[in-house]
Amino acid sequence: MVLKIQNVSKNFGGINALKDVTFSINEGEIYGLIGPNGAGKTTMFNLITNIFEPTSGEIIFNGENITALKSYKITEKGICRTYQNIRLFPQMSALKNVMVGGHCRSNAGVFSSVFRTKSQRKEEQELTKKAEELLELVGLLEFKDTFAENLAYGQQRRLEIARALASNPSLLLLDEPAAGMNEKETDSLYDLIKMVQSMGITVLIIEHDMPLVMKLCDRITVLNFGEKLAEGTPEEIQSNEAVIEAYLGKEEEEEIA
Amino acid sequence: MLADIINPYFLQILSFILINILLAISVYVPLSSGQLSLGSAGFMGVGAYTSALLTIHFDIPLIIGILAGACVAGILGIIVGIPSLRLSGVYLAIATLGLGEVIRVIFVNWESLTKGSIGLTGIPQMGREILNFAKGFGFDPAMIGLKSNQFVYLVIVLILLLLVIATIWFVVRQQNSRVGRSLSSIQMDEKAAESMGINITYYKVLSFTQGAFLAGLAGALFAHVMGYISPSDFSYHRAVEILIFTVFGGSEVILGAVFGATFLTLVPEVLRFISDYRYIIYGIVLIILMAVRPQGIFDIHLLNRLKGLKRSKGGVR
Amino acid sequence: MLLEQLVNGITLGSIYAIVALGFTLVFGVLGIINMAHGEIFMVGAFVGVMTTSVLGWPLWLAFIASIVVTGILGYLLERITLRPLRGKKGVSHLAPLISTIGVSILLENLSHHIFGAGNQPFRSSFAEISIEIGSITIYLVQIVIFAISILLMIGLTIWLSKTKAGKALRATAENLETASILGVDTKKIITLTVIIASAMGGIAGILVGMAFNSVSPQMGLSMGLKGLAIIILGGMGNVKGAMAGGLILGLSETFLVAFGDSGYRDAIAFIMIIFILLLRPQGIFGSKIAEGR
Amino acid sequence: MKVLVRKTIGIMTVLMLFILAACSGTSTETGTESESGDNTEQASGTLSAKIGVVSYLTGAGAAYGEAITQGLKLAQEEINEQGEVNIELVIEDSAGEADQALSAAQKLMNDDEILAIIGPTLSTEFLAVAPEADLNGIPIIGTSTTVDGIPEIGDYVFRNAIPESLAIPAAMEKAVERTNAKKVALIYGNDDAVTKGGFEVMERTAKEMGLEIVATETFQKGQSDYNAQLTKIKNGNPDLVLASALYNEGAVIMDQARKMGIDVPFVGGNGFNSPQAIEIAGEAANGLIVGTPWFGESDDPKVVEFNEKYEAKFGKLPDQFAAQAYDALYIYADALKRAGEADRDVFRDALAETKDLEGLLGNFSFDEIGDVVMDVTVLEIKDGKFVEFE
Repeated sequence: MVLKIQNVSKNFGGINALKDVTFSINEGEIYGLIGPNGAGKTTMFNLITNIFEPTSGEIIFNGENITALKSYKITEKGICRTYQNIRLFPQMSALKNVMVGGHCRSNAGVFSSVFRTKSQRKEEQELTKKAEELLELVGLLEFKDTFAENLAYGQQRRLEIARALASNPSLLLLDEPAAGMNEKETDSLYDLIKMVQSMGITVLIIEHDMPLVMKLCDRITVLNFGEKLAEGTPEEIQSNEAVIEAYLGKEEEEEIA
Repeated sequence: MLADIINPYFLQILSFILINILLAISVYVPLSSGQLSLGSAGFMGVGAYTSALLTIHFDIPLIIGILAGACVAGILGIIVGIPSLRLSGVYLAIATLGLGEVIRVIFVNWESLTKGSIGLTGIPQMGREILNFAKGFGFDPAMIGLKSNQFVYLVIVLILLLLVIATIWFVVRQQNSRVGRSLSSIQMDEKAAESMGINITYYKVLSFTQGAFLAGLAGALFAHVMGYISPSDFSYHRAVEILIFTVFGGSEVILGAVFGATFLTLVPEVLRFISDYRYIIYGIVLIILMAVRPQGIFDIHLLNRLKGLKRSKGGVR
Repeated sequence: MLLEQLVNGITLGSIYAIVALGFTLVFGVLGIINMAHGEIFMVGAFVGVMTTSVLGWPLWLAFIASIVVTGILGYLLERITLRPLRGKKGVSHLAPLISTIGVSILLENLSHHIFGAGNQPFRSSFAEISIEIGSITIYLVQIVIFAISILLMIGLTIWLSKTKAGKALRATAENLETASILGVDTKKIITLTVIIASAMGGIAGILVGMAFNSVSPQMGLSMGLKGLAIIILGGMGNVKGAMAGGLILGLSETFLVAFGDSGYRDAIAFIMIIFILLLRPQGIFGSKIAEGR
Repeated sequence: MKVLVRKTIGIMTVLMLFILAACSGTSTETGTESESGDNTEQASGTLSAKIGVVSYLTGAGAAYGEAITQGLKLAQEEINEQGEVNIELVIEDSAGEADQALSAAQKLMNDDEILAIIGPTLSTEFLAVAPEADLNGIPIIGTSTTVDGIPEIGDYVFRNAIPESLAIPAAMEKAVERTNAKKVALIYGNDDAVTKGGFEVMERTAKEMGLEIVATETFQKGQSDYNAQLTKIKNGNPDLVLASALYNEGAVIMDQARKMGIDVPFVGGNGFNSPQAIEIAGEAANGLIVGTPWFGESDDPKVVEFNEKYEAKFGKLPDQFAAQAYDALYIYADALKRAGEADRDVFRDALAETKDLEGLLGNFSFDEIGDVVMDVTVLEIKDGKFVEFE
């Protein structure tokens, strides 16, 4: 078991964003987190990476309680994420963006950086090489000197994944990676995620694109109004009454609106 | 020939330019991690007073005094930097501005130590100390065809130039490394930087402290170039002046800080005939600059274009 | 002596409060620290001096003149220095700060050229009227200043919560984009805000001139810095906080002089905000979490 | 990276060349600034010399520098007309900043033709410049610098401004004599070198005279509300208020004090002595007592003539800064005549021997360290006018 979410709740000024949610992810899985808008999916990501601390409950990663660890420590432990609204470093080249991702796997300090010690030079070389490999993996090697802000939308999404991969995660959190992508791009995203899985990295993904989720995920948890509605394989979820109702109900609402 | 060119007046202006470059960099460094510090004047004062008092009262060598000044300012930077991390943007700017004012008021009021607003006189002058030291070894400036006061100012400029180059070298190298990438990623997106595993507390305090250290260094040097300091040298106006150096030249690149400090120190000297309207022009320039080119004269794009030009020329060659 | 110092403190605090109201209004709506506010205050004071002492206008007319002039300055400030920066790509939050510093340098030195460096006396018979209450003398001006500051605060609160324009302003303050989608003419609202804030600076200027009989080009700087401290004290963008913060600062400065060391008077504002920022960044009365813009 | 460093160094080099070019540009420009550029063609027998002036000509205190340079220009005109010596003034601005004053002075000192320097205006500027001048062996005289310890800087440093340590005790003695004061209160600007220096003299003198100090209050630049300090002073019931303030703030303090009901006389320092004080405070200025070398209303024919000439030339009445600067140039001219040649060292020695020179401000001599020896006139404001204290 890679990640275990145990009875996690989060309360924002009296409103329960998450209520007593429990699920766990096995090694090597692609695990989906779905649910209507406002169900608390991104909040869950924020709790895992400790942008907020949960009001109650525990988050166990590789057998270690990481609930109260600082955000950057969690990344060091091997969890890295992407954001729903892409958060790249806009005025940095694609290559450098990925190299920043490798921050916690390198350790040059001020002294060795300024005096370019042997180990620092070696480390920089390795970091560059690795970053280029990752850029190649996501198909962006030719854009390595382009500022992130000048990349196309789909490219930015892929760059963000490459940046996250640079931190050598054992668990990758993807927040709506297919949002705004066309069909072709989505297809190549599918291949990319599968590739990531084949590298032995566990993936937790939030996604609205249901065909993609069903095709990609090994198991899925459905959240609704902060509560866990269902858990299971794609087939189980697709036939789950409560899930259908939640989604249909939402659709009805939308129709009325 | 050499002796004719070396005019202490030019050298003096040059030494102020060099000190101002250090000050501009002291704003630039924290800014490169997204922290706007208006406390430079205060840190500068701490460095100046520390070094001046140590060298006056304890007769310690200048170099140790100057280093001590910079270090005390740096330590104050750490002390202030850690709690200030909770603040960002304008809050940090105001808090540091306030800190600078508090430091100045302390200088004014702590009379037993600082002599209040009358200031400290008789601070050992850097060039002259070195001259005396060199004379101890039987050196005479006339041996290299210089008058002693030409020698004094030449030495000052050379030392300052060395320090400025070392500082720029330091900052540029740091920038192009893991540390620099972390700083600029924090500047661009603090949250994303943290989730990439960057300890933002450490890096923010680091850059804030480096800024304070540099300002303290510049202040200590200022004290030993001027030979006299008073609290009014470290007022709100100084803080704003330093900020303008950096912002005018371009706050995204170190060249901007260097250029801003150089240009804006020179302009009043060169254009003495408009000195009556100098501040009015300053004000107007700032307004226009922000409206037309808010990132300052130099920015990354301009630099890239300049580099590109060079490269294409190289290609022809 | 305690009572007298209390009166001194409240007078000073009320003036601080009016200055801070202008600051807080602009910050609340635009998220901008208007560094030129102190200098607009100074111009207001000079308009008062010029109209009463030189032109011999009556006081009420001087007030109107001051409001008009500072209002126009506010309009120009918004039009020339703030609007070009808004919504422009790649403009950091530093730009408006520096741009308004530019305006403050310009205004200070311009008035220095026009009016000279020295203090200008503010002669008005109104400032001479006083009342004896027990052992202490209270000047009518002091009462007026206190009353005006309270009225401005109440007026502003009501205006913000009850009127359509006020509601639009609050909506704009909440979220510029949403407000404009909801049909609020945000451009107009912002301009209006800056004009009102500046006019309040003008009122404060003329009141200071009357109360302390001194107007000089340098007065804007220290008042501007104090105003800045107050809005942090009271919570950025918070009207009641500005009022309370102003009074707190006025009283603490006065009592520091009365019972402590007057040499640290100028530092108290900043010592207070440094502590406030560290202990309670949202200010004494603020509820919003301090967030960098 | 290397490109950047190389580029930076390149730019520095270009800028250095630029400075050299630009600065040599300004040094020719100073020629046009000097008033008697065409008088340099000296008639045989007249001794000519260039005198450098550093003055506060732009910024908040520009009024002081303006008065000083006007006083100098008037004196220069008269001296050159008399024909024995010909003086050329080279004027530089310091903007009231110590570092700019030092740059300006450096520019002058480095010009071998400059015989001696007058200024800078503020004590803080002077303290930065004078040691440098002394080391370079160029005589320098302060015309407006009143703090303690100025001529002590070195052999080449002089002053003709009456130090606070002369002016204030004289005024205090007379004031105490008349009012029979026992208790005094002090108020001073603690962030200004002049007012701080004045305060130290006041405090010392009060203690020497055995006066009880009931309150010591400070204020800072840019303050406009002095009520808190004054309330405290009023509570101490002093017989006399000693106010070390420049006239700008001082006048406002008096105005607020009178409103509050503090009716006792005020004793001020040099910086308080200005007709502007009356202008600002009006009736409230009555009862101000100051010690000064300069009494503008005096019927001394020299003063009357100076007033007339000054007003004709500059359209306003002179103040003490103009008068002291005027005298300073006469002191220089006198020393130059006695020196007989425009050599800095010879000139210094002649200057140091100045004795009983009859100037605008009275009978003038230097003591052995180069400080002023002079009688102080005590003035008071009565019915809106400065009159001699009786």
